[in-house]
Amino acid sequence: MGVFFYITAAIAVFSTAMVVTRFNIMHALLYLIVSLLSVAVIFYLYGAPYMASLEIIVYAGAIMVLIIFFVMMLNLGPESTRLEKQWLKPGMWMVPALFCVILLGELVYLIAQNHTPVTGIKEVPPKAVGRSLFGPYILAVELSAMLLMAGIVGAYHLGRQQPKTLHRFLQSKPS
Amino acid sequence: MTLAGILFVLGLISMLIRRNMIFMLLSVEIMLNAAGLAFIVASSHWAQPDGQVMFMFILSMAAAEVSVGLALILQLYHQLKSLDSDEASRMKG
Amino acid sequence: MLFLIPALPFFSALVLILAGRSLNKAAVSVIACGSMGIAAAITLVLGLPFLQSGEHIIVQHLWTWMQAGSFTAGIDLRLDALSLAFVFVITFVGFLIHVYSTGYMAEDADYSRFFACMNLFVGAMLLLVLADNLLLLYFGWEGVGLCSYLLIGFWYKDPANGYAARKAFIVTRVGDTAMAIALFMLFQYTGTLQIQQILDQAPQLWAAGNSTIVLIAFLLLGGAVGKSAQLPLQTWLPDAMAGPTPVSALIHAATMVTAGVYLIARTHVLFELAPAAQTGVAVIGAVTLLLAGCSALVQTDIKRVLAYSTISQIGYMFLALGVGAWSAAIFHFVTHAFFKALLFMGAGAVIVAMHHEQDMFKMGGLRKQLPAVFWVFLIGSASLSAIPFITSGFYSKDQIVWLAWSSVHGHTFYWIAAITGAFLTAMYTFRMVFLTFYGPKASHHTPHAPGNSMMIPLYILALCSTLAGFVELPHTMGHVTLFSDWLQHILPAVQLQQESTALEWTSQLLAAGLTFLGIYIAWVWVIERPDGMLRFSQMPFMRWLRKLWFSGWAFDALYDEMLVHPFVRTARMNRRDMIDRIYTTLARITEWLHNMLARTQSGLLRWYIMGVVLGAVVILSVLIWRVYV
Amino acid sequence: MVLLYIILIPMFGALLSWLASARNIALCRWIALVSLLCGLLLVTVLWVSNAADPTPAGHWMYNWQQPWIPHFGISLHLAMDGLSLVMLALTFFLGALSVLISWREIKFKIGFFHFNLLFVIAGIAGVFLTMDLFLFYFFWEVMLIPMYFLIGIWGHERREYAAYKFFIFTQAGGLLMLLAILGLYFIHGANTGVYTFDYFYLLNTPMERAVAQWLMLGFLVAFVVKLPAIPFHTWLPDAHTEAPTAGSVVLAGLLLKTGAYGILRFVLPLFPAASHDFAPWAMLLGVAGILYGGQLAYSQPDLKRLIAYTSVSHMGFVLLGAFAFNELAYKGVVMQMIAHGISTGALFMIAGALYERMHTRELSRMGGLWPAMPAMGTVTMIFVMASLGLPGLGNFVAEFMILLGSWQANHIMTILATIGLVIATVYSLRIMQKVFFGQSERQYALPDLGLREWLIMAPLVVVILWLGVYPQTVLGTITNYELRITTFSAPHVPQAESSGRVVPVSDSSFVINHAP
Repeated sequence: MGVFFYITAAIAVFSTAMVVTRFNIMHALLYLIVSLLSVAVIFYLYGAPYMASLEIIVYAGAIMVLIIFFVMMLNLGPESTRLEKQWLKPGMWMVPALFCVILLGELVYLIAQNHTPVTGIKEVPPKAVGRSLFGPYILAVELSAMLLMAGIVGAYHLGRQQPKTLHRFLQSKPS
Repeated sequence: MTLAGILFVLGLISMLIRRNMIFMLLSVEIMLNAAGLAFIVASSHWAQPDGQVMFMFILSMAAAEVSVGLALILQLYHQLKSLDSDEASRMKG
Repeated sequence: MLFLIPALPFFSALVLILAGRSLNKAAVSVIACGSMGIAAAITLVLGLPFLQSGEHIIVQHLWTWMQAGSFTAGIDLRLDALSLAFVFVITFVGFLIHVYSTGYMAEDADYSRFFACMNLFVGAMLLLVLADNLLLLYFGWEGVGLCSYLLIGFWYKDPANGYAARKAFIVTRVGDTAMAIALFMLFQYTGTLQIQQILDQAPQLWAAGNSTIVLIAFLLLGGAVGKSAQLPLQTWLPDAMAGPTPVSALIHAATMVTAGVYLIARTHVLFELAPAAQTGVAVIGAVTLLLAGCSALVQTDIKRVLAYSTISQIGYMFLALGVGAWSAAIFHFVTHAFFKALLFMGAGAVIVAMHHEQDMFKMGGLRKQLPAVFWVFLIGSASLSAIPFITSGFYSKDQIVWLAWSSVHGHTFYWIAAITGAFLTAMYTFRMVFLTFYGPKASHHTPHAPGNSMMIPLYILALCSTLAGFVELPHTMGHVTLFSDWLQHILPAVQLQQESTALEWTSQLLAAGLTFLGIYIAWVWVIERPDGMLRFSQMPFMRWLRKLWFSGWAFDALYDEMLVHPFVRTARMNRRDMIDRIYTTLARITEWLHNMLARTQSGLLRWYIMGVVLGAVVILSVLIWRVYV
Repeated sequence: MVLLYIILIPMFGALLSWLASARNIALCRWIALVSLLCGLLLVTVLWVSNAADPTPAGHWMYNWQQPWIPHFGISLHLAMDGLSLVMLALTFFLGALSVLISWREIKFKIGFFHFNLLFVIAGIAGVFLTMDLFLFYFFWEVMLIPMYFLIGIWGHERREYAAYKFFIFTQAGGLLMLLAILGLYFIHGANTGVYTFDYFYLLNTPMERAVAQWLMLGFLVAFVVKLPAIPFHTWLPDAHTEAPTAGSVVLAGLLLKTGAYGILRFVLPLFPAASHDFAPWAMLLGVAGILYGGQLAYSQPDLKRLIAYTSVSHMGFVLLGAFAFNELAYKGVVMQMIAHGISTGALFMIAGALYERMHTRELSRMGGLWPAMPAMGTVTMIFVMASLGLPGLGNFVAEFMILLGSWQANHIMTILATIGLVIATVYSLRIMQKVFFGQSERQYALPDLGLREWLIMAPLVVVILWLGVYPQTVLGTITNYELRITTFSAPHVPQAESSGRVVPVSDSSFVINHAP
């Protein structure tokens, strides 16, 4: 079981790294999908099959596709990659990378502190998830529904091409 | 768990480096995903469904967030004709 | 009745100030001279009972001026023999000077303002002399200082006069502060400022030579020195000649400068208790005597010569006070008032005649043009240089010279100083006379003789300066001591070391000889061989000496350098008020902080995320450090 | 009740004159003038009636008590004794004159100007009367704000800067004082269980030395800022140069006195022991003020700034005298407050008149004005001589008594202060020399003192001479206060007086720990 885990973990890390370094947006998106899938597999390994499926359906499927469509809509073309190259000077990397590594070091240090044996993976059937979802968390579910509804309305409203100006100071008309 | 940490940090790095807003959005996605992973590992560890319930919420939140984020980026793109986050610095102190 | 004496001049001054400009010249002079004349008349009337017995005293309390807890100071006047002498001189000479100045200031525009200030001055001086408590004396003291400021700076158009007036006021004010501190100490110990009570309590409170009484006496001496232009504070008198001549005659010859002498004479008990202070007075007197004498030798301006001679004559008075010859000092004051006022007014007549020309070298040969002025001037200078037997100056100065040596506190050094002083006085007086009246006629325009309103006072004063001498004859000549036993009850008689008349004869002869020698040298210097003297004075050492003496022994430069310049420089440097800068810098710091903060909001998204990350890192590291280490 | 009228008259006058200004300007000015004059009349009536049968030492002439917020023990407690009576007379006198002086000078928003002016005077009258610390702070603020407007709106070039500076300085001081008041309030409450702001109760609050030290410092800072002592004086020159003539007369004449009054009324009696320890420092501060203020006055190119620094120097004497703790210096301090108020007020009026004529305050551009304006010259001469302490004028009597009193307390300080007198001569004569004597390079036909100006100057000259020659009237009225300082004995709470003039103090205090 450990072997699978390490393989998928390696894939996930590699694909996220690729996402971070790619210049072209589409490549990065695709790598991201790969990384999501590998995470889904890990979910499954950790005894959360329901979550794995959800991850694939919602996350990889819906959100990623949405972003891809969005990018295609903007049809940035090659010049965006050139722009990207121009922005990603190696010099830029140093400072943030340094801090993130420190952060990582601390996280790892914390996790390693109370390290318990990894073997205790217990299966959590979707039925248990469902029961608790509508048990104590009923209110949270309603809230997330509200959140989604807000998201939709917001997306719709912002996305519309209003002819008139949005704000006093945003004079220029949207194309 | 360490994997979640690594993923999260990678997302963070990309967030810091990238000037393109879409990439920032992507890195937010990565970070969310890493957080979700951490939750799932924890729930599996204590055999409690809560972790997974939490992941459910993260998913829903991520979805809503992406939709609104993209709409905003669309608007900004129309205003500034570019996706560079430095352009949008009119809120200077 | 007594309060009328000071009240009259004050009242007329008030009238002149208020209605001054509307009255014409004649009315103004009538008011001014009238008030002085009546005051003189009242003094004579009040003075009569004093003639038989010296100890007659008139005291008058007007109203309580200040009353706070234990301290009470009333406006109360006291006339006794000593103050009568002063009041008589002030009113009599003052009246003559007023009459003289009606002529002298005839064509001046601010006629009424001049007389207002003159009357104010005489009023303040009378108050000073008649005051029974030290606070009222201080009132007169400062009032006199004010009027001298007003009168010296009378011709205010020329800023130099303004500067001289300010200098006079400030230097005398320094003396006044010393006196004020003496007043505080006296009040602290005796609980009152009434002069009589202080003089009674003083012997019990302090034994002779006790440190506090010596300090008090020295502080009083400081006040007297300031006002009478003695050694440390004498720089203002020569510059005070910037005022009109009647002012110099009244203030700088007859009355104000002798206020110091009056103060010391009035508080003689304190000085007797503090022998150190008394010797201090004598030393100051002797040294000033010599300094002023030398400086007078080289002056070119006729009034400055007289100014320095005044300083040296007051030096004589201080010397007399120092050696305990109280009545001699007062006698010298009386005679000096007469002939010095005469000399100043004579000089004024000459200046008016020469159309305001004050430089002696530009005058000459006035003997023939102004015979009357010449004769009067001659009498004055004769009594100044103490020509024996005929002039009053001889009797008063000779008495001081003799007592300087023979009195208990006397000392040969004082005698030598007095003798050389007499010699110097004779020399510079007759140098002045010869320069102005003898020699070739230097000035081109014809001098017009002064009107009789100026001449009459001159004649009267000439008469007085000759007759006044016979009131007090020395032992060798009939030993008439009318004046001193008149002052007997107020001022103790001088104790002599030994009574030998032979010694007295020798000192008198020596003094007379030196005076004639001085006159002869002056004759040679000016008339006989002026070119010889010129060569003599060109020698390098002589030129340096001449320059030193001319500037009044460089005291002016000394004080400027020591006191005036640092004060002015620091003041100018500090114009913008350093402490203000503290607050403005405070304001600037807050502004700078504000800018720093503003810069952090750069609007760049990535900087904000960086901030978040940094925060996270810091918190985590703290957590780890706290929990696990 | 008569005390309440004294405060209310200027307030109503203020409102009335503001309303009247809508109709016509002259009416508004006359109302302001009349209200102040009848205030002055009231105070003189009180003075004369008191002079007739002087109250025994240690008692208060009038006392009026009205519970305001009983819950906290705050009461409208107004009382008047010799000190406050004299100060009120000065307030109304200078107030009336300042209205007169601004007859032609203020051109715009005249109603509001008079409103502010009268409110300041009401505030000052309140400050001099209150016996309740809370009310004292209230009037302290009431006095401050209109003054800020006076400087800020009708001032000269840099008025905003000066107004801000003035406000911040005094406000900071005031806040410290508020802390001290509250501290005192709670300590008193804690020790004696009686929570009250009343002055008489707070007088003998037992507290240990360190606490007393701090509370005293809190009070002292507020008054030292107001009475410009050295480290906190920099607001004064700016405020004076920028304020309109009436403003700077009220500022110099009255506001500085509230500082000195505060010290005499609150700092010394409330914290006798602490102020005794602090005395040498305070005297040092005073003497430093005299010398430093004097030197700065000498170097100022601007006439009003010069006069401002002279008042810093004069107020140094007040500080010196206040902390000399003897009855002589105390009376000298009160005299100094009055004489300085009049002489500096007059000097400011003259400076204002000069500014009106020549539109400049630069000394270098003035000179040789005597031929053009002999009358103003003589009046300035009188007040310049007063400011340098010439005997026969008010200031000398005050300064002499202060120095005489402080000699008992501390020799060195007094010697330094007397040296200050010489510096006073230097800068005062500089005014005369620079403005009136000397050469005048420009020939300008300047009108001499007009009738209105004579109407202002004549009473001032008369009062300064009267103070100089016969100060006994003033010295007489302030007898009944000194008993407290020298003997540190707390004033016995005024019992019921026969003639009903002094109302018995009702026990308005309220004990918090148990509800009534």
